[in-house]
Amino acid sequence: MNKLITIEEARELFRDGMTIMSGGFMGVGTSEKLVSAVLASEAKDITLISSDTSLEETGVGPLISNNQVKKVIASHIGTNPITGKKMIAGEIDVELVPQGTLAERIRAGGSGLGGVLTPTGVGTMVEEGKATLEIDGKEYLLEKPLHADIAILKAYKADKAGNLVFRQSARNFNPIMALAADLVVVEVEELVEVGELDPDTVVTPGVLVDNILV
Amino acid sequence: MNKLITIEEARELFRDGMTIMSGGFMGVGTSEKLVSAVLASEAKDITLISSDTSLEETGVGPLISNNQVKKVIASHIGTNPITGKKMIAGEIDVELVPQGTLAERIRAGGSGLGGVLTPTGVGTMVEEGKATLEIDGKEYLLEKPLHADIAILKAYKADKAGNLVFRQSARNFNPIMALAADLVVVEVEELVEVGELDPDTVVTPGVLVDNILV
Amino acid sequence: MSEIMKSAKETIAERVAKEMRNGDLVNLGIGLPTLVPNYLPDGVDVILQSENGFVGLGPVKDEVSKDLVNAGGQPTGIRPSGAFFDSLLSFSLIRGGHVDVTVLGGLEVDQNGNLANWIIPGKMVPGMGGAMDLVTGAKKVIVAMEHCSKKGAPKILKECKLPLTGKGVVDLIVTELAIFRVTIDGLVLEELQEGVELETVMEKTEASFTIDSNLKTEQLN
Amino acid sequence: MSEIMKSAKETIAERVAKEMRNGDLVNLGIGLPTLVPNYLPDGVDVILQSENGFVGLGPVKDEVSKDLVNAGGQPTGIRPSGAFFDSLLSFSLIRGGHVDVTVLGGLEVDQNGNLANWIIPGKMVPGMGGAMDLVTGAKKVIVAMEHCSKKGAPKILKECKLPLTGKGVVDLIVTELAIFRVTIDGLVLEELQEGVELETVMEKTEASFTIDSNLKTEQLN
Repeated sequence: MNKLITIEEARELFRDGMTIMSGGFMGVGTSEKLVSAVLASEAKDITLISSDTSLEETGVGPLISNNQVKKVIASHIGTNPITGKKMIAGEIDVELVPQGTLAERIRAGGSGLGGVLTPTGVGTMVEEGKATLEIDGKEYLLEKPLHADIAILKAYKADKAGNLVFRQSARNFNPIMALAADLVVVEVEELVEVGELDPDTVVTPGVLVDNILV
Repeated sequence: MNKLITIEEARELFRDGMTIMSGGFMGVGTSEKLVSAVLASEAKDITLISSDTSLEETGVGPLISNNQVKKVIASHIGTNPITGKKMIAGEIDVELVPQGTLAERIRAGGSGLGGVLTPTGVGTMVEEGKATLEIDGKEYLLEKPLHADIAILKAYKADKAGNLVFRQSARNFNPIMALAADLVVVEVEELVEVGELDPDTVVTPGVLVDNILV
Repeated sequence: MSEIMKSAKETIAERVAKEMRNGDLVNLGIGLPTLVPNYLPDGVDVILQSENGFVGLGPVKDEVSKDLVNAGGQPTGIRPSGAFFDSLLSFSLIRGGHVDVTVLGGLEVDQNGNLANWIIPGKMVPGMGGAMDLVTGAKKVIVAMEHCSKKGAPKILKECKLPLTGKGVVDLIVTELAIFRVTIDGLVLEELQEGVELETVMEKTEASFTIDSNLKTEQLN
Repeated sequence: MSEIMKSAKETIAERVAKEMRNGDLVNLGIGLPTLVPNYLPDGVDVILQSENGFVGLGPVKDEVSKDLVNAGGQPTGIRPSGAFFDSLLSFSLIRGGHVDVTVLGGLEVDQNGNLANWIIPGKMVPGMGGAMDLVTGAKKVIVAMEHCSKKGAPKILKECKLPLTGKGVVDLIVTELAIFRVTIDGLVLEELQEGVELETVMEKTEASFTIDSNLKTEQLN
């Protein structure tokens, strides 16, 4: 099966109202090409799930400036002042999630788990509106799974079967999000033939990857 | 810090009543040397957490035959008839756990989570005695975390800092158990100098590994 | 292969193979289910998962590796497109709905889609291994088994008597006699295996079932 | 470095460095905490975690890599003994108690060990990033901050007024004036920084505290 797509085909994947997960931490490990495809698609009312909203001009930042996002689920928005301004103006709904909880919620969504029982956030604003459980004398928040229509990811290398390897700190949320979306699209820096990646060093198995953009 | 230990030093690590996790699936990825160290230690009343009890003569099998184990937490015991016989004779307590749930419980124990919310086992014997939660209309079992005093693991290569890589299907439970024990001891087939492993291909970071046995 | 020579197991495996779509991620239980790949239709290739930690299960190449076994603990191989991972990711794939089809044997199946295949109380207890996760998480659960026990007792029941592996999890039952689909309204007889008469199926099935309107009329006579 | 020239931040970082033990896995917050490694005592080496996905944080070597940044998004390096992983394992290390020490700045700390350092309502909201996980999961939580705000208001309070980052999570507070340990009975003044008088600390601290019996008597005069 041919998983390769062109940037033009990538543009056709996005629709109004979609939930999109984007890999990356401060833009490192975010697919610039797939962000540009979302921009070109002009899809509106996106729910964006991402570690942060990067800077204005990097990572997923441009999606915020381009008024395509109605809700952000992230652990940090402070480095992109546009996100904060739009939040205060009531133009974007922001759900702040502790970074470790964000990773766990995405994993739960992609792993068939009903939620995450985490001590993080107990006794803080994060607890508001959530169920808490006492287990063996300690209190935990029940955090709900996250799932997306599309995950836009960035990897270093892929083979044509979609097996992925990542480079340095650009790995971050990418492998987790590969589990948690109906459609997983990955921009890679280098595409190799099947058999060129050592199955022991593959981080994300190709069975999780639907489309590859070089 | 020197993490290398001898087989004689390894023997001194085990005590009566300890909870020991062992990596491996049907003996593949189980440390024969560390199993022999447990045998030599003559530690009794061990709680053993492992995927299975392998065959009589392979993997953790010999620990069962040697009357050192009072409780087994595993997903499968059928390939080692001694485990079944001892269970029926009341000499060993066996807690059978679905394999995916076992992996999640160990991960929860090593990741500070209060438990696992899994749909696996709902409506079966596995549900007995456990809390169930309905989350967004679906039922989940609350499965408790597992933690051990010692994890005995097997890796393919380590560097002297304890960074580990695994080979083929011998990886299985080893990386998960590295998170979930007070002391993590690893037998490796090959020890290399720091700098010889690519930090991108390390599976288990050395910060999780206390001792290395070559 | 001559139709006359085909065993019940081969008949079942061949029919199950028709359920596979090209590119499916498939997990096969031990025994009969492992025969399925032998019967894949032309143009259909599937990716096999081994729940002990890889996708791309294939035949042993060149030499046996001590570190490469299947979920039954037997030496196996991996295709060039395969990947290894830990037990955690393996069961994230299973429980998370990433496995398209699982094919498992059954001791008993009932008309509510319940499956029992992991324990016979009073006899030895093997353990559920990965079976409970598989029937809970795979998108499609196919039970591939002989229609009756060795003693001739029906295995498709009104209600399972043995402890369950999963509750309401089965999608399709394939035996050497017939194919049943599990729906919210109960079992539907979807197909008779070649040469099998409806009467035989009714006789050897304890469960209630309805007959699919598309069941070929020539099959019903 | 001349004592006279030492800034408050340097004094704090130097004292925090004494809390580190050889081989500790340490996570440092942005700002002041990043100065700590400059002051590690001889024979003490720590492993730094960057919560965006690696251990072995070190100086940039040879050339900058676009894919290698620290938790502040700045180019950084990795030691040969380091390892990269995903955000999931990164926070398993943090929440699972594998991080020995975390050092974070604070807006407010109170006598119950509560910490507030992530949000000032009505002003911009940066988000908690990894801070809530760090204070919940690290074995030892050190708050490294100047004793008072820029306006001179005490930051060590009876009760935090700002939204909390963590409840009852702080183990040690290190300022340029003093070191407080948080116990189940409240704050204990454990040490005065060199040249600082008890009176000054009492004046600039809103929280109630007791004085450790080991506090050097010469320090108390």
